[in-house]
Amino acid sequence: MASSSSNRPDLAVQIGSLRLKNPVLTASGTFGYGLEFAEQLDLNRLGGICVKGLSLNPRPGNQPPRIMETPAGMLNAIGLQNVGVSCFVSEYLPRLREYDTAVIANIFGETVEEYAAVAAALERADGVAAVEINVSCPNVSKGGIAFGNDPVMLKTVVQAVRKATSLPVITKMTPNVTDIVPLARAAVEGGSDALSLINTLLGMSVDIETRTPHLRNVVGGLSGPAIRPVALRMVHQVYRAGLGVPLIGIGGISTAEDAIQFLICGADAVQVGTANYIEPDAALKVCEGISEFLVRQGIGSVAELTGTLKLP
Amino acid sequence: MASSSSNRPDLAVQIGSLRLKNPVLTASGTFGYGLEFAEQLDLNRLGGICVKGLSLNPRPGNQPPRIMETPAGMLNAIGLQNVGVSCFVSEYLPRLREYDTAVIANIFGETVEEYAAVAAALERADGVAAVEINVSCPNVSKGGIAFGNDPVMLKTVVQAVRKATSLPVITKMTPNVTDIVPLARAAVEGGSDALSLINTLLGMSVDIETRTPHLRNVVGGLSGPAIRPVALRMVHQVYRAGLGVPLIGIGGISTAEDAIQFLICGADAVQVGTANYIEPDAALKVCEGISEFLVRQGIGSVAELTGTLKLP
Amino acid sequence: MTGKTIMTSQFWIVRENRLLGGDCGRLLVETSAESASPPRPGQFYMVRLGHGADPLLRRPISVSGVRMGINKPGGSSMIRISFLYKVVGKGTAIMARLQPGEHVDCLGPIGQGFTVPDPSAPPRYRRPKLAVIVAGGIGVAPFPMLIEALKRREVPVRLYFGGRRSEDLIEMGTFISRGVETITATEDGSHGEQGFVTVPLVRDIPDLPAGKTVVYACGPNPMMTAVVEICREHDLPVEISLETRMGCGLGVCLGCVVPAAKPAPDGRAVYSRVCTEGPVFNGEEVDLGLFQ
Amino acid sequence: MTGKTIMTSQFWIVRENRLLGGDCGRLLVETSAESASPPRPGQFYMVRLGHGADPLLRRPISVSGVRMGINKPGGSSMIRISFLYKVVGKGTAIMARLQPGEHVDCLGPIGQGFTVPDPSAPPRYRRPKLAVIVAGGIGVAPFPMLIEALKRREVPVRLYFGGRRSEDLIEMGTFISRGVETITATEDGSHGEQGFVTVPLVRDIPDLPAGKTVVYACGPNPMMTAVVEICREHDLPVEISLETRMGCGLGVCLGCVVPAAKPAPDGRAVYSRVCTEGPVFNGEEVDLGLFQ
Ligand SMILES: Cc1cc2nc3c(=O)[nH]c(=O)nc-3n(C[C@H](O)[C@H](O)[C@H](O)COP(=O)(O)OP(=O)(O)OC[C@H]3O[C@@H](n4cnc5c(N)ncnc54)[C@H](O)[C@@H]3O)c2cc1C
Ligand SMILES: Cc1cc2nc3c(=O)[nH]c(=O)nc-3n(C[C@H](O)[C@H](O)[C@H](O)COP(=O)(O)OP(=O)(O)OC[C@H]3O[C@@H](n4cnc5c(N)ncnc54)[C@H](O)[C@@H]3O)c2cc1C
Ligand SMILES: Cc1cc2nc3c(=O)[nH]c(=O)nc-3n(C[C@H](O)[C@H](O)[C@H](O)COP(=O)(O)O)c2cc1C
Ligand SMILES: Cc1cc2nc3c(=O)[nH]c(=O)nc-3n(C[C@H](O)[C@H](O)[C@H](O)COP(=O)(O)O)c2cc1C
Ligand code: FES
Ligand code: FES
Repeated sequence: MASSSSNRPDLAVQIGSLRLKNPVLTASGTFGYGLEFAEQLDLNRLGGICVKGLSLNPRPGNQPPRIMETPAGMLNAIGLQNVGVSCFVSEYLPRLREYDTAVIANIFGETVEEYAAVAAALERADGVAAVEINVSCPNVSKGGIAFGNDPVMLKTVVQAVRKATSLPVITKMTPNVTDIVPLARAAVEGGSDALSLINTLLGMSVDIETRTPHLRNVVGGLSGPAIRPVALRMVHQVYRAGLGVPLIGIGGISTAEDAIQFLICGADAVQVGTANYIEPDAALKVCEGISEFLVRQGIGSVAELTGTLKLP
Repeated sequence: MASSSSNRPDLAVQIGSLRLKNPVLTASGTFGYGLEFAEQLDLNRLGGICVKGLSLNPRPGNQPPRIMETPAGMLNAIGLQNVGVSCFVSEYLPRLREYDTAVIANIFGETVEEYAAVAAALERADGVAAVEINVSCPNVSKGGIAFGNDPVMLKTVVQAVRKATSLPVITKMTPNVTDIVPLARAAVEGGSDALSLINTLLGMSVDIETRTPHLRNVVGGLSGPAIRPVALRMVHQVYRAGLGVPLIGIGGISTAEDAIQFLICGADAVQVGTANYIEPDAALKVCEGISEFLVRQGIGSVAELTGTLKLP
Repeated sequence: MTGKTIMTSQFWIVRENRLLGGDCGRLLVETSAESASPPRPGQFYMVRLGHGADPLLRRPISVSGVRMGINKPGGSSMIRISFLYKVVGKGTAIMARLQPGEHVDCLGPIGQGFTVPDPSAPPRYRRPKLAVIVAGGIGVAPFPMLIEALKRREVPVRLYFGGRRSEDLIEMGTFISRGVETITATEDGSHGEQGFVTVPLVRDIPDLPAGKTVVYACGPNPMMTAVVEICREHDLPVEISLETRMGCGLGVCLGCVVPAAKPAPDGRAVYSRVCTEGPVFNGEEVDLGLFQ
Repeated sequence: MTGKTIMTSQFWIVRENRLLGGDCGRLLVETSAESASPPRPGQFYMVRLGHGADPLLRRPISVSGVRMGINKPGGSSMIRISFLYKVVGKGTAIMARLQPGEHVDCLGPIGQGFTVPDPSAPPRYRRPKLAVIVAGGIGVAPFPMLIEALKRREVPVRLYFGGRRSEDLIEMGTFISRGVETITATEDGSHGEQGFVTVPLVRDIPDLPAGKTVVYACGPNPMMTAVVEICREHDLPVEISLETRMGCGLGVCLGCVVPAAKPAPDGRAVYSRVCTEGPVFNGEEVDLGLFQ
């Protein structure tokens, strides 16, 4: 099990049929389409890139203001602005293909059909390693309840995407739920190959001078270090439920120590989100830190860390 | 409406039949039984004190470690250590009665009957202004689901307390739910005179060197500034649901600005929790800051702020 | 806008941090010229303040000045930039406490700066007879550097500088010593005319060299809206530097947007990122009405 | 433990902050003697570090020394306390960056200190012939002040001081100049005996004045467990100063508890708050086994 500490540890991990060169991805919406960071860091050294959420047609996004800082966190209500899946495939994907890293297409829709259509459009494209389904969006035909809040709706949307693509499917769980385990189970039953968690917590902030919300959308998604304890707890819960699929931990990860906490609780890989804004090479630093930790502890492969939490 | 800015603004608020001299209370579990702070600040200047949660019998609490700091927050799993309701009534209440502030007894139980029994024990005591029901506890006879997570259980426990006491009843909502509105409604239907929200978010943290949870209890409650955006969003949601009961905002309030955000979103009063640990007189500073804000804005009474959020 | 600028995130060493009054200060930071590209007027840096997760995000701060030089002992070349700042919240309060010798992490230079008159610039910026600068309060921050560039190109500069009170009119000494004609206005009348600085601007504008005047503005939004309106009426080209909350400064969070003046063909809004397409925009490009 | 101590939260001004090596430092802070009660040996302060919400909680730091004095110009009396600290995380890293002239918010003095020999003290502490102090690494922090108190009462002191490596043995110069007999041990053998400091302690203990020796210990938990065990065997009274994570330092969060050695009559655990009932406990009072 333990290898000589002078060896470079094995960082590769397996997410279903998808092999990642290392367990550190960048989270959707925090890394653009990847190319924006090409000058800031060597994209080839990333485990993967989850691109900004893609819909069938381009979306302009919400009116500003769209973000606000909060203690150790930030709120956003971007409104899922994106170039649309066709533009992504024709304009961005060819340039992304030049890099040796897994490109994961984060997708969303307002209806089950839209999810399936986006997945189908990606199926035909070259250079997408997996599809990540953002289920934190309101289902417009069901009164605006988020797909991810209801096990039946969630299973339906996952099934639809599953049918539309042969790519590995990752379902990205929303944390705004009473019990994440039945929802995680629904996603797995729907055919999800892996789960990523968590998306943002719903939050709000108000300007007391004008008595208006800091976000034009009133509420927004809370991300950053503030949410890390909640994210870690949910990864722990889902891992303990033993659903038999790989987990990708997300939420407030800024350092290798943060990432390792998720791995120990059962994640096979992690995504770095808001931290990219503060240090453009945060994901690389996290990855290097994990490697150093493994060397220091004499662990040969990062996969050996997953789920090794010692419960009292 | 506006009063001359040289007048002292009216800080009194009405929570059902309970009149508070000002809208700033200290939150349960963060201010002991109040007396511990008597040297640090003038308790008479507080709107009220929510004492540490009381059960029928004394409880030793959880094994340590019980707390851990997180970014802009802290996790706790104290395990509801307390002296028990009889000891509180005989040992602490007489001394608390010497202060001119509202003493609110925070209560909990493992069964509906225990909740009712604690409420009944307080009913006979002198010097308790209201009962606040902590419903974030597992119902031992229902497989350990928290009372506050299920509308039926929640209504039942509120009804039982309501029947056991003639004191104003405040239900303290848990935030670990998909939709807080139906639960708030259940509490009101059960006879709650007011709602306080939020209790802590469930979270977790891990020591990567030992691979053990930082808390012996594995998971714990996240409090502090980190959770403020989530708390504010929930107060906003419940206020907009128009349930017709006063709301008390809790969660990450450290400054007057924080408190005013909650008032604007619909809270009639607020509780200061974790901030008491950092500044023992935090609640008084919040209260003074609210007063200064009212003067600066020419508002005669704090009650005029409640629910004045301007939606775009 | 020539030459490729490389944006870097690195530690700069604080050389001086001087309080200027009116809650404002001037910060000088320095680093090796090999590691950092020189900024252009109107560009900014995302500055990391504090050491923990609160404040979390970097703060956008314009460059006020730049100087290249040689460090005596080693003979290595260095770059020194200055920031003008106003304390308005926790980030800028930390900035005011920085001590010489401390290190501060600045990411930049970022964004599209002002169009500096140049033979290769767009027609109206080729050979202006006068550059009018309109600054409101700390909005003056990018202008010392722009003024340097204008002076170097021998473009006469006139500064309209407004504030709430006289203390808001920082760096007046520098402007005067640089020979910048300066017209001031304060809301409380403690310096210059009483009222908004747009009042003397409107009065003077008919007398400015027609077709040969360019306008640059930075300040609070109502002022910017007024300036753009005035320039439109008098057919003057105006560039405005905008401030919005920024998540990343890298063009990826999409948090900093302003609505473009022209919606998409389908009538839906189009948003421009202030960090990437801005912070300097042509006054006609953006919809300031929608933008709070 | 005589006289009423008032706990206050106030700003102290940093007078000196010196790095000592081994990631340790000594911080001197000062305030007016009117506003602050003097601490007793073994007490601590909850120190606020940073300006935002991260780090959020105050950090418990023992007083290492105290001096009362008169400020020259005004003639006002002042109190100066010193802290010894080791950088282990973000709070202590901020502490290491404090500059003279800065203000630091300290809440205290807090807790039950060491029992200092005194005619009114419990029997075994009335007239000891020797005080043995066992310190592990930064656990030495409260002892300079205890040693002062012991010296004032003419109790001879012997210090057993262990660390991982020689740099961990801070303030050795002070102890030696104070005439404290000091026995050292380091795990890497770079200073004194190689191994744990409990080894020389065990060897020496039979020769100590029986019934007339008192022991004080502060250091990592395994060391404390060993020291309590050793003292139990030799029937020596021992006081230990414990470290647990603290939420408040005010006795209200119940976050800092250790299990008492004796459970309740019904067999359930009883917990003591380290901030209020401690941090100094009689070695027999607490259950160190359960306590990680
Ligand atoms: C391109 C650009 C250039 C700027 N140049 C300067 C400059 O040279 N000097 C200067 O003093 N200020 C400048 N500002 C404004 C400066 O960024 C804010 O004053 C600063 O971010 C406030 O941070 P704070 O923590 O002190 O305030 P807080 O109110 O605590 O900040 C809370 C959040 O709101 C954001 N925020 C608050 N006010 C503003 C604002 N006016 N603009 C953008 N974001 C804001 C903060 O960045 C932070 O994310 C510039 C802004 C932009 C966008
Ligand atoms: C009564 C008492 C007296 C102390 N006296 C001293 C002293 O004089 N000098 C000194 O250097 N240290 C002392 N410590 C330990 C000191 O409090 C911790 O090293 C410090 O809190 C670590 O904070 P950090 O932010 O650097 O580390 P982090 O690891 O980032 O802290 C994270 C959290 O854990 C807590 N924590 C981490 N380590 C400890 C610890 N060993 N004990 C208690 N809480 C901890 C922190 O307070 C914080 O809440 C004392 C502890 C106690 C309880
Ligand atoms: C500005 C912003 C935009 C985001 N956009 C998306 C998105 O398009 N799709 C998605 O699934 N998640 C999106 N997220 C959520 C992140 O991918 C991530 O789940 C979340 O921010 C928590 O991780 P963090 O705390 O590391 O940022 C966005 C987050 C932010 C801050
Ligand atoms: C250490 C600790 C103990 C607490 N104990 C109780 C309790 O006994 N009963 C209760 O209803 N809430 C309890 N709470 C929750 C607080 O009252 C409050 O709802 C929560 O901390 C959020 O507010 P804050 O962010 O201001 O701390 C406790 C919180 C903390 C930090
Ligand atoms: S600040 Fe993130 S896109 Fe402009
Ligand atoms: S630290 Fe809060 S009770 Fe001891």
